[in-house]
Amino acid sequence: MATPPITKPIESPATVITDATCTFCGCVCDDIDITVKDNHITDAKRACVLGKSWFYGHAADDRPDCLIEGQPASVAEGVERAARILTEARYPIVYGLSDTTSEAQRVAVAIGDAIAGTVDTTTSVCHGPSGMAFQGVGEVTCTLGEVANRGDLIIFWGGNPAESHPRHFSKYSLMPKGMFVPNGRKDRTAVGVDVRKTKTAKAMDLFFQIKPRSDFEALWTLRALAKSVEVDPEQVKRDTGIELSRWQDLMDRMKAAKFGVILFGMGLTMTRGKHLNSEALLSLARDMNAFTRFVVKPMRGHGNVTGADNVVTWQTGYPFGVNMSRGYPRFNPGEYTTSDTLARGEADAALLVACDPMANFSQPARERLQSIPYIALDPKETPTTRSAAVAFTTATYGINTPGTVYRMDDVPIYLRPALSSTHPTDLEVLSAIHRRVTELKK
Amino acid sequence: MSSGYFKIAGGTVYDPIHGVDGDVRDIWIRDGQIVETPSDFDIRPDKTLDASGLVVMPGGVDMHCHIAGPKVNAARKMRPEQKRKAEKVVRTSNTRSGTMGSVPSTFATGYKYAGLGYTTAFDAAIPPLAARHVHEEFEDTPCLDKGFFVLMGNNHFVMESIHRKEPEKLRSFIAWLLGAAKGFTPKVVNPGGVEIWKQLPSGNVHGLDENVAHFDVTPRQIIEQIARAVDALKLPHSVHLHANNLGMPGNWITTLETMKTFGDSRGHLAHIQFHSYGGGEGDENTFNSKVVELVEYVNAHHNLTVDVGQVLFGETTTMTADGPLGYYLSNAFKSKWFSSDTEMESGCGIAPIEYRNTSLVHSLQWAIGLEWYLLAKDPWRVVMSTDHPNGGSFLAYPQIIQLLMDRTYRQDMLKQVHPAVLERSTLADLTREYSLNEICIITRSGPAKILGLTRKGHLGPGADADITIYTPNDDKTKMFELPRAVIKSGVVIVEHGEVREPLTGKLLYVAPEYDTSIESDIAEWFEKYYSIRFRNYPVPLDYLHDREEVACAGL
Amino acid sequence: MTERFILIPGRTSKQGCGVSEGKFDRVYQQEITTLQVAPADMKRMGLANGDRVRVTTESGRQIDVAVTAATGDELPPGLLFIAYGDLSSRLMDGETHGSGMPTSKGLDVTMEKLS
Amino acid sequence: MLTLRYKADTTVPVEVEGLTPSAVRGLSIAEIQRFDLFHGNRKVPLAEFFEISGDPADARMEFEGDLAGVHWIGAQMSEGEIHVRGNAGRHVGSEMTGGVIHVHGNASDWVGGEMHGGLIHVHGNAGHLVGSAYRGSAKGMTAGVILIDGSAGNEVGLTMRRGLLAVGGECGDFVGANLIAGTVLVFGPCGNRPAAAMRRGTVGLFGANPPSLLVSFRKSCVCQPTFLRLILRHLESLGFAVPSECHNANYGIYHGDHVAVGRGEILIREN
Repeated sequence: MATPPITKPIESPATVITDATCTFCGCVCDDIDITVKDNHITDAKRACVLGKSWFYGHAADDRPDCLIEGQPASVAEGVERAARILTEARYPIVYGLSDTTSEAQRVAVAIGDAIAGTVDTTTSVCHGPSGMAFQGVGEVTCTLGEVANRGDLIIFWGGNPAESHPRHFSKYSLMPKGMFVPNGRKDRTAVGVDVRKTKTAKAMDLFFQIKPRSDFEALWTLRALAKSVEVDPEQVKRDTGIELSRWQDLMDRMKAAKFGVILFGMGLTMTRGKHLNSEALLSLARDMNAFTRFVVKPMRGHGNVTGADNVVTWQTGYPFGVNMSRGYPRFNPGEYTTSDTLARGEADAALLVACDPMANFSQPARERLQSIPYIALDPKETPTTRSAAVAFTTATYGINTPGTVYRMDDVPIYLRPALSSTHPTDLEVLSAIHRRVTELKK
Repeated sequence: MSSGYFKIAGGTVYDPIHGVDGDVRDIWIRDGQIVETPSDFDIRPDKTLDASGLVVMPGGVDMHCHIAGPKVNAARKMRPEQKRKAEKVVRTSNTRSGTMGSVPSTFATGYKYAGLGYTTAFDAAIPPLAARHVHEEFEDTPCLDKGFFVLMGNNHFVMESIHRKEPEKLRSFIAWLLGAAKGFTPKVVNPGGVEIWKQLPSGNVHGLDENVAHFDVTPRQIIEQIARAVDALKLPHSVHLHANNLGMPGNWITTLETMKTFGDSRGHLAHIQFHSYGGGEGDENTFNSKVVELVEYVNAHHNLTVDVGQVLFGETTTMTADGPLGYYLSNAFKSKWFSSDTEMESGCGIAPIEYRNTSLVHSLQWAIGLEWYLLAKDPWRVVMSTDHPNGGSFLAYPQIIQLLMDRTYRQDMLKQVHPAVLERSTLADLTREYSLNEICIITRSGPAKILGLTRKGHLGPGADADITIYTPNDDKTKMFELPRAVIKSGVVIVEHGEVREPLTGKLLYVAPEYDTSIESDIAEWFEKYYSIRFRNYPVPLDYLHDREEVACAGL
Repeated sequence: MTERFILIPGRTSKQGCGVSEGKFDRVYQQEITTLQVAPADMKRMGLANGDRVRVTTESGRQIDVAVTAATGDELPPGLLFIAYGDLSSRLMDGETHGSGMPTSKGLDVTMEKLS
Repeated sequence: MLTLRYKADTTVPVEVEGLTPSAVRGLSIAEIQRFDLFHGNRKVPLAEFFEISGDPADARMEFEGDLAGVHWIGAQMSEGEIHVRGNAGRHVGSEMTGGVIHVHGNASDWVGGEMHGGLIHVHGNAGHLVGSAYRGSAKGMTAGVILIDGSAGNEVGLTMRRGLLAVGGECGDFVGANLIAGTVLVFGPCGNRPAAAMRRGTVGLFGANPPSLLVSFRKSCVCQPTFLRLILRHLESLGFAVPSECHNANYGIYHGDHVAVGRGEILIREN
């Protein structure tokens, strides 16, 4: 359990912000009561372990607002340097965006347009492949309140919400007493499909511990059973590590459910098969609608990655990996996505907002990023901010700044900040860069 | 010293609300509004636009389109293959880049509507839970004043208060919900049917008097009670209805019954073309037009208005809050399918489709739409729309205008469609040709009046200075495709198709009074079933930028 | 001795908390520099908590990392797990197979005990 | 014949969309030198990146040098012939409707993306998504022939509607996935999940040890299909090296994918 920071001895008045929103993960819980004492968050009622660290970890700090080549500088100097880097580049990228407000995201895409660059978000290394699967076969889904009110068979596939979305069970998928599931957990069957017996798996009624990298074969077995296609039991056991009889039992339960739900994670998108793993799962959910109502939902990771999808889509027409070198948007995952433009050595400058590619990207991509000038906006010091040409320390969205975020089910939620911050907001820094870029490009 | 005046001189003006049918006159503008001609003769306008020989009309008003919000954005995301091949919207010094296809990106939507001379548009179907999403998209949709209709026909609180026969509570809830979302009027889509879809596979209602399980109400009651509540609240625009059984052969019976359900309450029936079909259950070769029977009822009942929802041949993307319809269409066209149910409020379905002039059904849908325009007696109560993009894109309005104004063009097109159209609809015998005055009514003055917007759709003093100037041309498609100039709030925003000034435009919303004691009731229900907190649901005024509250004086 | 395994990087709640507390602080650094190994595999390879091993991918990318036994039966034999961060990223190739997503889970690796 | 020797040294993408035999055929050398290519987000005259010589009238173009970073070579071409004496970048011959392209080195991803006619012959290796549909498309390649002498990556012939595609070496995962119809033949080993969700058409896996097929495919018979003999001879006539043992081998015919329409067939060489 993360421990709250020690409060000052003299009792100064504490203020409480009710129904504040935590933006650490895609649950975007908006029922957090925050206690603030002399500009410190001292309590975050109902926040999970990740939420508490999020609120306590973003206390005020005295780091400089802006560093150029690691040396303190004014924000104005930083903006000037950033604008020059971006306007001189021939293949600049704007990347990240999943942990800032939609208002700031809209300016970041405007910058990408003005510098004829490529705009991409952390979606491309998260549920981007599920977005590509959606573009192939479509998707049957719903908002989380529908799951809470109707879901009676809940399947968690290739994900570990107990550790990545700790309140998902209690707030949305397993525990809530709903209109058509009045007894809550007792009215539901919980099923886990994963390669590890995680904390999530232990909370399930049924657990399918499949062979590593066999998600596609498991989904294909279920798709075959849904269409009553005869399959060879030995091959099913060989391919998935699970007997055909158990898959048949699961399919019978799926057909008998009133409202089936599949919530799936990185196990599908980051493993061999990637977008075609997701496509198999989306197709299964669609097929099931011939028998009963069935929905599916990718468990989005960051607080506003869904907002990034929405903003980039309504402004350019495409969800991520959007190249604007030609003066109009072009889309092609695997070509304009950041893992590729960096690993292939194509990008020659970058604007990185609220993300940490120097920690999470492939080795060739990190080596390229290290070798090109880039600007980083982040409330915290990270490996990315450390080797940035220009690093801005910005206020934290949801803790210091208001704005709009989109939960994993596209529901927009407004942020009510708890603390002021000495640092500029992402929106302010990006707007200044955008103004200067537009002038330089005239 | 600038006089602040802007004069449009010597244009051939059409202003049907003031009975001006092609008179040559000047129009004076100041501070974004149309003003009386100044009595002091030596006042010089700062700027004059010579409109001699040109047609001058109010800015276009699209009262039913799908241009913003969760399902529109999902449809954008879902069609990269169409956007890759469609026209490119290239960035300029003062405009943003964008993409087209059946669902353009937001900036492109604003520029293209303005390029046709449209200055006001209403999105037809928004779940209130997603209102903020629409407000954010509207801010990135330039050149248009905008608003949206709030989905209520399958709202649980609405259905429960109708079941418990509490019309006052229903009225207060509707007023509260419109204020919370900053919307314009209630939108009822396949009432009851979407809720059954949420409960059962391929679930739907098939008639007005079918019971909606768990809520024990009927579609007829939902329509009747909401229509009455809207009239009692004196909202500027009536309830906006997408009737049950859209697209089903033989659905004209439901449509006629639905019209009667309104009694003498005001009612607007959206994309009426999709609801005017004769024929047996799913039996294609009996599919035929029932416009003659339905238009007779509408001609005789002045409380009812319709927009047509014209079908154009070619590829498009259907998107509807009618969840079960989306599933039906995607299976019929074997296409990819998106469906998303919003808790307590509505559903939605998206499916790419193609209308082909070789198909009997599609050709009849096309003909049925034109029949509605040509058989409706009162142009003030039949409105131009393609239910963009369900029947086709708003970019097709100029082509529809030519079909209505030019009989020979219409006859030529008739030769290219499925021959069954000749005996199964009356289109071949209709010789009516619309006048410019009537076109002005169905594309701006009529919808502005139906929406209750007193400062739109006309050129009298006090009107917003939204004006479009066309170069006369026998080829009506060309004439209406490329206006000479488009003026929004007194500023020339488009000339010869080039966007000069991409203004943002303002949000039009209503804030009807209501008995605030209902809020504790709503909060209790809300906290029990919704997945967000009640406090975080309403959109406060300061969330909006440019906005204008449209008063609820009603009629 | 060197044996073949399948490595799965992933999230953990400690790693999530560490992100908020600071990526150069102890909690995060400790979590992303510890490889979880199934108890049976630890025993067979004579590994104890804290011992160091060398993990190498098919394309020759390599990390040296401390090991710890996975709790109970959470991790099946033959599988390795690590909280994703700098070390797991060093093992990722740039190839995304035309999808934009590098293969970061289910990597074929060899593991050998470092003396 | 028009010769274009690539002389630039950049890692920023160079895009030569529109530089096709029919586009240059009627132009003078000076006009060709002014043809706009894109270097990242900058328009650059062709002459800055290529030494241009020869005569374009016969619609034959020769690219020399390492053009691995030059993309859209021959995209949407309808006639004429292009030879790349070296490596080529992405989208070689994308959406072409006619004409011939030879890449004598390796090509990158999307070779012949959504191709509608003509012939592409890569004498080295190709990347992923050879002859594939672009993301979201309901139809991929609709006609034409693609020959890859070396290896190819994943999703070869994805969502192909019609056409002929042959890979001499190995290919990656999901060869012929979502195949609507058409023929994809792989003469080396192939990755997993071949022909997933195939509806009709033919996928030939002639490598030494074929992968196990998805559970929704069923073996029907073993035979020597005559149509295959015709296709193999046709491939040889196009200059594609067909291993001799393939001509009269026995082939296991597997029908599927029964999760989709199930009227497709996978041919696996048995001896």
